[in-house]
Amino acid sequence: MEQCFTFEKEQFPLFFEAMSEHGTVLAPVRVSEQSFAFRPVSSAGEIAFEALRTILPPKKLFYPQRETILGYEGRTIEERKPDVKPQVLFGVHPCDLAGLGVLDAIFSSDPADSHYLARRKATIVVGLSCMPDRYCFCNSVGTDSPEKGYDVFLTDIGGSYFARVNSPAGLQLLQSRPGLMQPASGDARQQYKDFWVNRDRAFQIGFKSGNLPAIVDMEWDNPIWEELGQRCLSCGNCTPVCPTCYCFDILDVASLTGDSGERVREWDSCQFSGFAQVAGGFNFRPGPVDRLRFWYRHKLHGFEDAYGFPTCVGCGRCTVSCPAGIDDIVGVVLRLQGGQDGQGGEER
Amino acid sequence: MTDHERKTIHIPEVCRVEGHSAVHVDIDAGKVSSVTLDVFEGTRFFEKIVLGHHYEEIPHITSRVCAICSTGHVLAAIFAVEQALGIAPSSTTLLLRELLHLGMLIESHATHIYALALPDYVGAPDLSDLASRYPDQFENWNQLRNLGAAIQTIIGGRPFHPVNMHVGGLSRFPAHSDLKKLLAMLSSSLELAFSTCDLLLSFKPPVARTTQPVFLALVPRETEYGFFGNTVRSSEGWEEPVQNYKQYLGEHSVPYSHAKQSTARGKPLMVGSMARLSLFGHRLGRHARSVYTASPLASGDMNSLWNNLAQAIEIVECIYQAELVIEKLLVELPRGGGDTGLKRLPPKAGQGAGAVECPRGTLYHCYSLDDRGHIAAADMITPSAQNTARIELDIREVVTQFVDKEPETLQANLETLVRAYDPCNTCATHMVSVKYN
Amino acid sequence: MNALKTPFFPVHGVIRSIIELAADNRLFEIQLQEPNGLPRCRPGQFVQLWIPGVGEAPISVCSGKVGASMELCVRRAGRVTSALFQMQEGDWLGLRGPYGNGFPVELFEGKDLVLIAGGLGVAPIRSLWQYLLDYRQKFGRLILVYGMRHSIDLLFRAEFQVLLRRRDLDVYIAAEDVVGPQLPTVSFQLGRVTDMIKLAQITPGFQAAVCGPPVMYKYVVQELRAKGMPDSNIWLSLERHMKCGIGKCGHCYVGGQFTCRAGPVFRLNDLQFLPEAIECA
Amino acid sequence: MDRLEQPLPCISVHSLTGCAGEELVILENLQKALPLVRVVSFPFAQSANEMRPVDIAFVEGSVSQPHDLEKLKAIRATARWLVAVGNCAVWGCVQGGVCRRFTPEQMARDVYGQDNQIAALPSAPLDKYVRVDVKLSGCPIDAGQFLSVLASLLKDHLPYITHKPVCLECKLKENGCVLVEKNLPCLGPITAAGCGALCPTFGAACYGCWGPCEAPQMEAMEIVLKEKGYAIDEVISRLTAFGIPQEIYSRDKPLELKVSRQ
Ligand SMILES: Cc1cc2nc3c(=O)[nH]c(=O)nc-3n(C[C@H](O)[C@H](O)[C@H](O)COP(=O)(O)OP(=O)(O)OC[C@H]3O[C@@H](n4cnc5c(N)ncnc54)[C@H](O)[C@@H]3O)c2cc1C
Ligand code: SF4
Ligand code: SF4
Ligand code: SF4
Repeated sequence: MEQCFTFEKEQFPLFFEAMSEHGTVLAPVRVSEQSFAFRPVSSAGEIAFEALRTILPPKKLFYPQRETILGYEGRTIEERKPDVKPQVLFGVHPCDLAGLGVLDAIFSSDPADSHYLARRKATIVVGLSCMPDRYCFCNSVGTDSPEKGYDVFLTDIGGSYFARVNSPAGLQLLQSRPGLMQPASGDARQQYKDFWVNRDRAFQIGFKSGNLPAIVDMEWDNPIWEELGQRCLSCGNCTPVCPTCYCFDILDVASLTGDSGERVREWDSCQFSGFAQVAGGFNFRPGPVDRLRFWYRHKLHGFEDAYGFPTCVGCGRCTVSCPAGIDDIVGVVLRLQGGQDGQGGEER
Repeated sequence: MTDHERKTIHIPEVCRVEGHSAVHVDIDAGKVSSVTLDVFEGTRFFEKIVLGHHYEEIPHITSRVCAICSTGHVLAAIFAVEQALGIAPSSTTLLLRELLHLGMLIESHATHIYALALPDYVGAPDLSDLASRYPDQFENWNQLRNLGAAIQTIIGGRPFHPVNMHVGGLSRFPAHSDLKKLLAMLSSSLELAFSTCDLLLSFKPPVARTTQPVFLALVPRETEYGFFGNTVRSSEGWEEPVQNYKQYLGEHSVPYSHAKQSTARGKPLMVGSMARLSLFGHRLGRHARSVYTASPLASGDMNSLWNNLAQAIEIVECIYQAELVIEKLLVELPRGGGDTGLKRLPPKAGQGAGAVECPRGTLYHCYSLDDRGHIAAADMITPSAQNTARIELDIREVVTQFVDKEPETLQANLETLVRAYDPCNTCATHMVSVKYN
Repeated sequence: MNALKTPFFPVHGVIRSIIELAADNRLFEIQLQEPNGLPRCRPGQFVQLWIPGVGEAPISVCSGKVGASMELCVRRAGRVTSALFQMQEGDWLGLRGPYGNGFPVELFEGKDLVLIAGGLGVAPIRSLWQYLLDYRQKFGRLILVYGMRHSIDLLFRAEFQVLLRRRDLDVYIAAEDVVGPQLPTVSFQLGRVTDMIKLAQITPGFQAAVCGPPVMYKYVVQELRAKGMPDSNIWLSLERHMKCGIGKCGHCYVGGQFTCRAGPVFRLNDLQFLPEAIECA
Repeated sequence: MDRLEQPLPCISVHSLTGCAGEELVILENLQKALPLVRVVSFPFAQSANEMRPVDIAFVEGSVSQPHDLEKLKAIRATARWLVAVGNCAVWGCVQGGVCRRFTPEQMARDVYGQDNQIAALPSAPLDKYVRVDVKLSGCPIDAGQFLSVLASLLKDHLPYITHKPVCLECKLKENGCVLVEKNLPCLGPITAAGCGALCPTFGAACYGCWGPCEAPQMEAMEIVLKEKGYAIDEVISRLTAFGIPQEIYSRDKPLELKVSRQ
């Protein structure tokens, strides 16, 4: 059963100390006027608490953008084990926790991805509450409350943080600084509940997701795909930023002498025209319309076999990072569902 | 050899220079009857290429004139456009441009001295030969060139064709940590620069021209030695603002070459390291000055083969200046560097000329902008084009003097002579002027 | 080694023999260095073949039995396959697998079967017929249809000469264009795979196993349906771009499924629920 | 193979019309390759050059004059692998871009005068005239990519060169998008990656120096830039500056008409 505590915001540096003692702390920092990224930080002051969404989701910490899997020299093949060190991932919002849940399912299914799992295991995840902006819609896809995937989840209840602790490691983290934690009082519990009720009311856009998979299939030939596809740049910005996209390429990097080398895996995107092309030049998704529709279906309808869940967690990253403005998931869903354009939401 | 014998010296392709050129000398009865330096690099018509483009695109496009001095082209273009728009860059921007430019000079000079010219002096036909027989020199080259490349990469984004230089300023400031890395590299390279000078001083030029050329160079903006300026000075005593370049620089096409030939007030001229040193050597910083004053250059021996020595002295000076610039930047720049918040400037019709001292000499860019900020006319004059007439004259003087030498030796000497100018034929052909009307 | 071993770790294979089957098509016999390296390989499965320094390519297992060695029939298509064509007997390479579901041979037991191969699609189909013939008595009537554009592209010529003589197997070989340097020793019929299906005595109770170029499926399915065959009896082996073979890299994703895991062999009536799977579904 | 007779594979490096950038990159990285190859021709770097059969010929620059063409044909005839290096050789670069707007004769007349003797061809990439085995774009090429192409070809393998867009590298580096955040005219979506998304990393717009990516969506790029407020002639001039061929983007309204002459 979860345990609940509170600690004053003023005490945060102490909490930070506890995290650093465990390992490298990774937290959102500001990287440009509008953007944030998870980076190693050495003091609480560097953390951008206001960050809603980082450019890349936390998946990069477990499933790096580029990673060497194997090395070979002559006939000897050797696995390049990931350099796994204890770390604390701080500031993960509910949508990203859900996103990690999706990747956990994929990478732990047989045959499991040992590198991903090793990094995941060595990481303490500290979640953090947030207030939705005009691109957030996690409540529409049911990922708005933190359910699992964290060790500690902090909710901002004004002057203090309400900490839900979900694992022995999390508990140890909190207890490593004596006097930091108080058991959550009745007031604090009330404040906690108020926060989440208010947060629920704060969503500016959204849709009802019940019939979504069926609608997406029903609307396979909807003219909207053609309309959006016309504008699609096939730049692939939508996939690396998505917490649940995991496609990759594997390539050989040979040394100059040719007798040794490495096998490297790198993030790939289904939006590139070569992605599905097979020998003989046949391409199953030749145009941007095909690829965009494929992506939408995967996000909103999801897997049919192994996992059976849709893969959009409502973080809004694709919407904000699409240069052409066509990854407006909420707007598209509303149109597919037959509602008005932008109903309940804001025009972008 | 009888007096009535006709001879020709033909070098179909001068190697170890950038681009393609050929030399042809006719000797008639012991007298040189004609000399042609044929730059047969393909023409690219840059002043046409830039036409119609927005001024923001110009530095990136003109960078492609030449890889080795791309930074020079980028800066000359930026200076010209900024003048047309009537804006002045901030002092921080100027310092960063200067640093980038110094990086280019170090890289270009080092590559020319070691990889292109040195084989002449030591008789190494190819690079692997040089690398195996002169590993120390090869390593010097690597280090100096890496230094120049590192400066350009940290400030400009890559070793050449910089991406961080724009009209109005930079898009990203370097971080202190990176600048400090450069400082460390600079201070460990000074010795190498000195030893490069010593190396070149140890070679005796096999031939010499007989007349002093007209030297032309920009008057450095500051009181020190430098490579940016708005007026040009001639060894004949006159000074002119760069804006008036049409009046003092004459240009004409020759039928046998893709490069035009220039004259300064009607005379063949020489630009580049030697010109700069002969005009402004007294302004050098203490390190370079000590080498310079002890060199044959200071005592008036202006054999063009000493141009390589002049380049080596400039490397010393560039290292010294780069250190000074970085010290200033460490005070002016935010610790972490980062985005500069550069904004696009409102367009304005106008005309502007800009010039910088490139490794090979003064480079001029001149643009007219229409009221939407698009290029309506362009003109560029490169140092290599300015030098061609003087190279031909040098060849004539050398052949006349040494006409009795073995033809093979003479031919080799001529190649060395042409190479000493470090001609950049890609530049020479890519920049030729259009008429304004 | 240990539980943390990455699934991308290959086993060693050594090329034991190379046979030229047709221009740009070769049969490689590969000796597996680790006897347990590729456990229990079924007809229709594939392996990821790795050439160090070049990369991997999915290749169907082409022999009915996989013990200490297996056969792969490869067409030179690009980087990896060209590099393979430069290799010689005794060279080593890497293999991962076997991957995919393969053909449902248990389900086929006791049934009449038609195997339909187009072009290089004959590679996985061969593993199936070799298996079926090994256990001939378990299956009903067997029809083998194999089509290609030019008769000189015929693969496994020698094997077909033997197959054509068998009484317990009907073989139809079609080429759209029967010319070549020498007249083929295998009897060809002029036409396409679909024409052969028309000719063959296929009844609605047959099970069909099909593999060929992407464009072929539509016409073959039409023909089989015309014979009254229900979609549940039609099994198609699909080709998709694949990088990992283990349901992770996403390249082979079709509809909501990974071809490399749910396939490459799909039952036609399942494909109908997968958008983009094949044109006719 | 006569590998035994030739202890080291032979390579050559040639340039046609270009900025010599690739030669410079190759020169600066040659040391790493020297133990493995013999450089039989590299006029930029050495004086002893032979025109003889080679295993690999690297050619930079575009074909811009008859002389270039002769040389290219001679190189092709003697090279087992011909590698086009750099945007000029692969796409035609800026001098290719301008040939959409003016003929060489027009340009020669304007630049060198009426009675010039310039024999210019419209600048074109190598594969317009000869078979090219490997195309390695870049302006300049990336040294790492050059070495890996060399490594592959020395083993007689084709190298793995992808043409995914710059945006991928940009996102993998986790840059803030300058097109989205600053409305800069970034061409990353239609430009081939390889540079490591250099310009956006420096907070600037990609101007397309690597040439087009696989299946570049030119029309969509045009729509997006127009919506960001860029005038159509600036959009066209940006899209066509670094050698995007007509087949890929056929907006060829002559820019000259739009320029107000002074
Ligand atoms: C399940 C399956 C079984 C196959 N069985 C055989 C077989 O038995 N024999 C045979 O010769 N070929 C087979 N193929 C096709 C073979 O995988 C491709 O020809 C091969 O991957 C091409 O690789 P390459 O490096 O030589 O070509 P590349 O240089 O990579 O590219 C050539 C073309 O192949 C496409 N391609 C690249 N990688 C793949 C890939 N992983 N899968 C599919 N297409 C790709 C490219 O998009 C390009 O159009 C099979 C493919 C699949 C999916
Ligand atoms: S599809 Fe878009 S909104 Fe949904 S999880 Fe992915 S990036 Fe976020
Ligand atoms: S900055 Fe440019 S390259 Fe980077 S993601 Fe945005 S559009 Fe693409
Ligand atoms: S971002 Fe674009 S313009 Fe900049 S270096 Fe890369 S390809 Fe060239």
